[in-house]
Amino acid sequence: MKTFTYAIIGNSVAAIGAIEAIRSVDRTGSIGLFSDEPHHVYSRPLITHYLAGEVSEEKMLYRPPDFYERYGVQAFLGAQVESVEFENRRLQTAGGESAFEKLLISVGGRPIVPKIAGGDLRGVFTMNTWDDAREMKSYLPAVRSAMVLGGGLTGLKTAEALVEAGVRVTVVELAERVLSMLLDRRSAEVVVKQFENQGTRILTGTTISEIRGGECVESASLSDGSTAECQMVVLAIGVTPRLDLVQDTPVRTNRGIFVDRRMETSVPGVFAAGDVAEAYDALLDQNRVLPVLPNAYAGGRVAGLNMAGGERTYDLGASVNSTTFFGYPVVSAGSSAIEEGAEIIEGDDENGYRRFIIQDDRLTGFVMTGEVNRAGIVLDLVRERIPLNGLKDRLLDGIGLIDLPEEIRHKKLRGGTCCHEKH
Amino acid sequence: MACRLCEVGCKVEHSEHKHVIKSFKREKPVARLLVEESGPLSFATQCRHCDEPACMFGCITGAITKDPETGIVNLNAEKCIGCWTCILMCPYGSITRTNGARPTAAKCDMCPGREVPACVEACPNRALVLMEDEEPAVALEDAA
Amino acid sequence: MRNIEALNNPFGDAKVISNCSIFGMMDRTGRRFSGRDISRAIANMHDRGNGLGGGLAVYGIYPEFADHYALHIMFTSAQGRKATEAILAANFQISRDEDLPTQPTAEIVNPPLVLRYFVKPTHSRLEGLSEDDFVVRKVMEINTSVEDSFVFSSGKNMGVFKGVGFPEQIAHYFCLEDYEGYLWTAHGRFPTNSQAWWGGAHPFSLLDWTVVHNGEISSYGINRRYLEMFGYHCTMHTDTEVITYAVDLLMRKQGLPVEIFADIVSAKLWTDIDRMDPESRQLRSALRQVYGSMLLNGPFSVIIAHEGEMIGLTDRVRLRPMVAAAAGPMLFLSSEEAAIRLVSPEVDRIWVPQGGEPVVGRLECTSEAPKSDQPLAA
Amino acid sequence: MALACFKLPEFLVERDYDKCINCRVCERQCGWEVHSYDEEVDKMFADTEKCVGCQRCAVMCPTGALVISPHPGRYREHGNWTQEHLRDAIRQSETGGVVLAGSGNDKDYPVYWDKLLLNASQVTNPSIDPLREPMELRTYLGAKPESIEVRDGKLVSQLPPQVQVETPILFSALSYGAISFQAQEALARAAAELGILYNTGEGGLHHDLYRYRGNTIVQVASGRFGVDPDYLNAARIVEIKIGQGAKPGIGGHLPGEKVVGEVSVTRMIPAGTDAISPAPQHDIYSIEDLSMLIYALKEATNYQKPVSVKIAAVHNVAAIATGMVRAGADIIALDGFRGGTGAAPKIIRDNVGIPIEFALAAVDTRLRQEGIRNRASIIAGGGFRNSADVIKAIALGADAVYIGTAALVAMGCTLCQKCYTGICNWGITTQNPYLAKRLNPEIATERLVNLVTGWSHEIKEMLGGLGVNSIESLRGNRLHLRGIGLTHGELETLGVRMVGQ
Repeated sequence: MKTFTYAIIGNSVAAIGAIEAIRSVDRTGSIGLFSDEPHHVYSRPLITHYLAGEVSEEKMLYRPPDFYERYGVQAFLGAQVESVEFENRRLQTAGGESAFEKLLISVGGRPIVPKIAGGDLRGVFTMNTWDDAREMKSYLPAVRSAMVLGGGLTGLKTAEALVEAGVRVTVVELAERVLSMLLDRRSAEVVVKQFENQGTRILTGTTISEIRGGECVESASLSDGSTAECQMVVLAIGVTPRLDLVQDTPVRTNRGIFVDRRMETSVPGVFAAGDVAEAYDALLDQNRVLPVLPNAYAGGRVAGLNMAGGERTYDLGASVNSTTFFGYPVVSAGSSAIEEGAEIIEGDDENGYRRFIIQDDRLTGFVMTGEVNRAGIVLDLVRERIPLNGLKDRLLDGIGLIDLPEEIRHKKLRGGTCCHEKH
Repeated sequence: MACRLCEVGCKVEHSEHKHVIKSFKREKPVARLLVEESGPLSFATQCRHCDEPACMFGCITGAITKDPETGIVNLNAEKCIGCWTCILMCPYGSITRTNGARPTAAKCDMCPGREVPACVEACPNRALVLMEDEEPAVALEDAA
Repeated sequence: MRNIEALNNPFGDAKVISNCSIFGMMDRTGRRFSGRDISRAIANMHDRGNGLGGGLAVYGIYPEFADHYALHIMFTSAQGRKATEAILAANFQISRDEDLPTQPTAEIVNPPLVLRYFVKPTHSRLEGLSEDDFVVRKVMEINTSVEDSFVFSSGKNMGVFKGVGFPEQIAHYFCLEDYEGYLWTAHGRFPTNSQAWWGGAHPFSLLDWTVVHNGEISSYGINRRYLEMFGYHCTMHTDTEVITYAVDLLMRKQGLPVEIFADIVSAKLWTDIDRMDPESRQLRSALRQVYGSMLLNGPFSVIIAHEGEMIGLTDRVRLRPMVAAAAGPMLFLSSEEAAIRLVSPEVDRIWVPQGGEPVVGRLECTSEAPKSDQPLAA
Repeated sequence: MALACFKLPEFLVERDYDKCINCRVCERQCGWEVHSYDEEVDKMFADTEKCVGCQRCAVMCPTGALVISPHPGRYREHGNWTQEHLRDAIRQSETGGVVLAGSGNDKDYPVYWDKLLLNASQVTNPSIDPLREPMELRTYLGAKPESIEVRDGKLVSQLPPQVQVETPILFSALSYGAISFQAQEALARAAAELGILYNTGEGGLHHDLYRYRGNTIVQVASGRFGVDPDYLNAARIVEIKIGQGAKPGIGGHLPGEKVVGEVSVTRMIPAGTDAISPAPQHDIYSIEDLSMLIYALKEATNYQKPVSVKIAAVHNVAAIATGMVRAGADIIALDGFRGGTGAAPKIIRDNVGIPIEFALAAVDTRLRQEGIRNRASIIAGGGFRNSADVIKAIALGADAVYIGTAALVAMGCTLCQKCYTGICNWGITTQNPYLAKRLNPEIATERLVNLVTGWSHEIKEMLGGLGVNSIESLRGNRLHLRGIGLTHGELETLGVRMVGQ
């Protein structure tokens, strides 16, 4: 039986962050990587771009084909871990048993599939894996119009991909606006406008009540009683952490696997990162599940460094999102949706819409659309909790390093490390 | 001193023609560094080639990598799909977008093949200095 | 010689350039010897001169008149002699006057009349001057204001013999084999711009100080302007004249010892001074600061002599030759080693002095004898 | 543009639009706002009338698209009324004021340096190769005694204070206020690196420059700006400024707009007030007053520092100089009529004073005639353009020279002569922080060091050719000079012979 110094379950961005971190300090310790998916590590956010035909097979890869070899990783792809014995430091796959000294769980989340009549018809998809996208892509020739359930990021990016693939799309969102976790009402309208420009309908405050068809999807009925013809329904109402492996084990869970600031679970030597983890959000000062890619990498990296004997804490937390819809940039960060007792600064001009949320003279969140250059400087104000002082008036014009207080500016101009992990 | 010749140098270096007049007149290239000005204060900012590059952490495609040998943070424009997460992640505001049909992120690449980056060479006041090792790869002074 | 400038510098050059052979020999016990050897030695360096000037200085030749100034004066006309003798009579007690003995020599043509006068200043005429300064003044007066007369030797118990010709011819002409002295210097000249005249030959002298010199001082202009500030009139336009006045100002008037003199005219390099101990550094720095204008810059080697002392010195970077040798009590200084070997095949020591390092020979009876040996032992 | 203006533009700005890439560097670099960008037509334009011909834009233009040349438009040619006379008269009839000018006298007076030729060794003595042989330029400034006493090989005499410089080239007075802090810092740093001295001018000494005290000459001028005991004692040499070659008999006036922030602190006067230097020092109305000030300064510095007295070269300079030496000056600084200035009435600049060549020769000769040349060093200033000028001055009798304009040129100055406006596109004669920071002291220091090092190398080469290996053997050694194209009177005053003699 092989014993790995480091075992990693899940072939995700968090896993790569951990591997690259481990190898930056430990060149010899053995690493075993177990993934139920058969693919070389790929970029999950690219699956919609793949669907749209924008990204080729080889460009799906998140790291080069020789990555595992170069990083000394023994990768077990398509090998689902069936169980883990946390006390004995063992894990079982169909192929056998392996032992480990340190373990990282980064299995991500799985789509929430609502119970809808007709949900088992051909043409009903979820959008979470490369295989999902492949299946969808091969089904496209039969599709003229599609209905996407869920106006979140996955739903909208899928809708965009389908539009670009030539499909007529209707998006159905139960909430009163799309991207309600990320955007306020007005910025959501900006996004909706982008879709409407493409002839895409976005219906809010409603949901799919029934999917109809013989073998395949032929139409869908909405809760408002209307029915529309479609050949495809995509269910994208969210993901939930994959907790199967830790169910009924000493590993503490809440909504996700609960980790401390070192990304370590309640079981010493066992770490978790990525969409499966419930990690610390410095901005809210509490743990939460926050499925965004930069945080997954950073969390994996902190976990990896700590697995390799380092002492790092994870302080990133805050929600960050940047994307485009039909080429139109939309970024948001921090508590953009939380508006209680906050001061709001808004602007809307030819450069786009922007909204800044200020509490106690500190920026707690913002949304920018259109012109997003140098948004990172603004995000840093949020993350570093820099007092705004006179800076408020400059926010709408676009903040430069030159606008920052002298001390911070000097530190930035001379400094060289931008990661917010504490050393 | 806010002449912005560093930007001119950078644009030319990262243009197709690499000829100052032709590049400007034909291409409208984008500079990978930016001179910030406020009254008499001015300086150039560009990628610090961070030890722990947030842009790379955030890059959804794997287009941004850090060369373990040189420490240079590279951006593979071929892989970039233009999601601008790196722009949101960079606390220095040092990543920009190219013009053209398929805009991609663009950043300082330390001018591969050159002994001294074009911006440093173009600076008439030695406000831009190439520095090695522990220090940030390109350090900037308020004198810029 | 009222027209001394014109005589010595007929074309009005900024300065008179000449290069030469020099030789000096001294018996440090004070034993006197004839001029035969130095005549042979300087003749051995015949080709370093061009026959336009030669001369010798000898010390200890007039013991019977040791307390008299021995004036060697050349005349080219009877009127000149008359005028000069009137000045002498008015200012000096003349104990003896006579023609310098000469013997006809084929190569010596058109010689002036040369006489010697053994004199003492008339005290009532001194007007507060020392006897030395009085003699200097009168010599200058004759040399610059009287027609056809030139005083070319004015020290006590010594004499300068010089003229137009090669030095060995001059020695023969003045019968120097018949004289005996304890210190001899000789000079063969190669002027580039001088019409030959007898007064222009070396040694150059003032009182009992004589200078024979080989080289060209590129600092001449400032050396001269500096000396002029102290009342010297440089009528001859020669480096030798400047060196002689430098000797007079620094050693005779300001009483600086020869080593200090050497450190002024052949100053140490700053790079060397900077490495010295603080006391030496302070001294050398002060010398250069105060006497920078007296630095003799350019190639030279020189033999300076006065009563009881012979000093050989080269420029600071030794661009002109000088060889020194010791053989028993004898000290030799020469432009070329061969000349020394000719008269003293066996030597105890022979060496090339460092640039700017003086070689000093002193009579052993003087109180400073141990110091004088220092450079020799070096 | 005011139509009532009768002036023709002085310079022509020509832009090659095929080369112009609208990068706007010229616009940003011109403090005179000559260039502007028009978004509507996407084109750069130039307002020729504002151009002073400093060439900053032309040298900064990355495509070489700009040519700045004298404007070809001329008033009708007139042998007596030159373009300049016309222009000045027109300007004055508009303003009723005094025409000001910066930099030195730019009139076509004879430059005697160009009429003096140096010697070189041939045959009778060897020239010296400074690359192989020692070659000494070290110079000591200060009064020297006539003789010294040595006992038992030890120095007995105590010398007056001597200040060592490694090459006889010093930076002349350029005051903080007239020039930017960056410029003065560069001068100080370069002086330190070169082992020479810079001169604070009369604007006081900024506290950050006290660290260069070993290389500082401080000035005490009629305005007494920034003078206190700390200031005096922060220097190697204290210089009393009586006059300045560019404007003999005229005081100074730094407008209140330039007396800002640190300038006011350093000058010890309220910010925003005009800094007026009266024409005379009001405690010096004659030579005995000068003596009292000299000894007051010596007392204040415990006789540790030579006191220099700087005067403009004027007609009876020789007699004045002997008086100054006898009044106790350790150094005589002579400033010829071609010396630079930040601001002077043009009529004074161009018509008052005499060439440094004659002043220097006359003073050196006179001090020697009086037998007191040892008692003071002579520093000559006013229009030194290259190392040949310097070495000729040394041969005429200077111990060292002051260079001002040459130092400014090293830092970037192109002699546009607009120093008095406070706008300097090269960051030198300005207090505008936006302009001043164009002068990177590090670069300026290097350039100054290069210039003086280059000149020093050349001086060594020329000394070697003369057959001397130490500068003091040339100092006052006029035999190494010959005059060409000079009258007998000029030759006599200069104390040099004619070529061929």
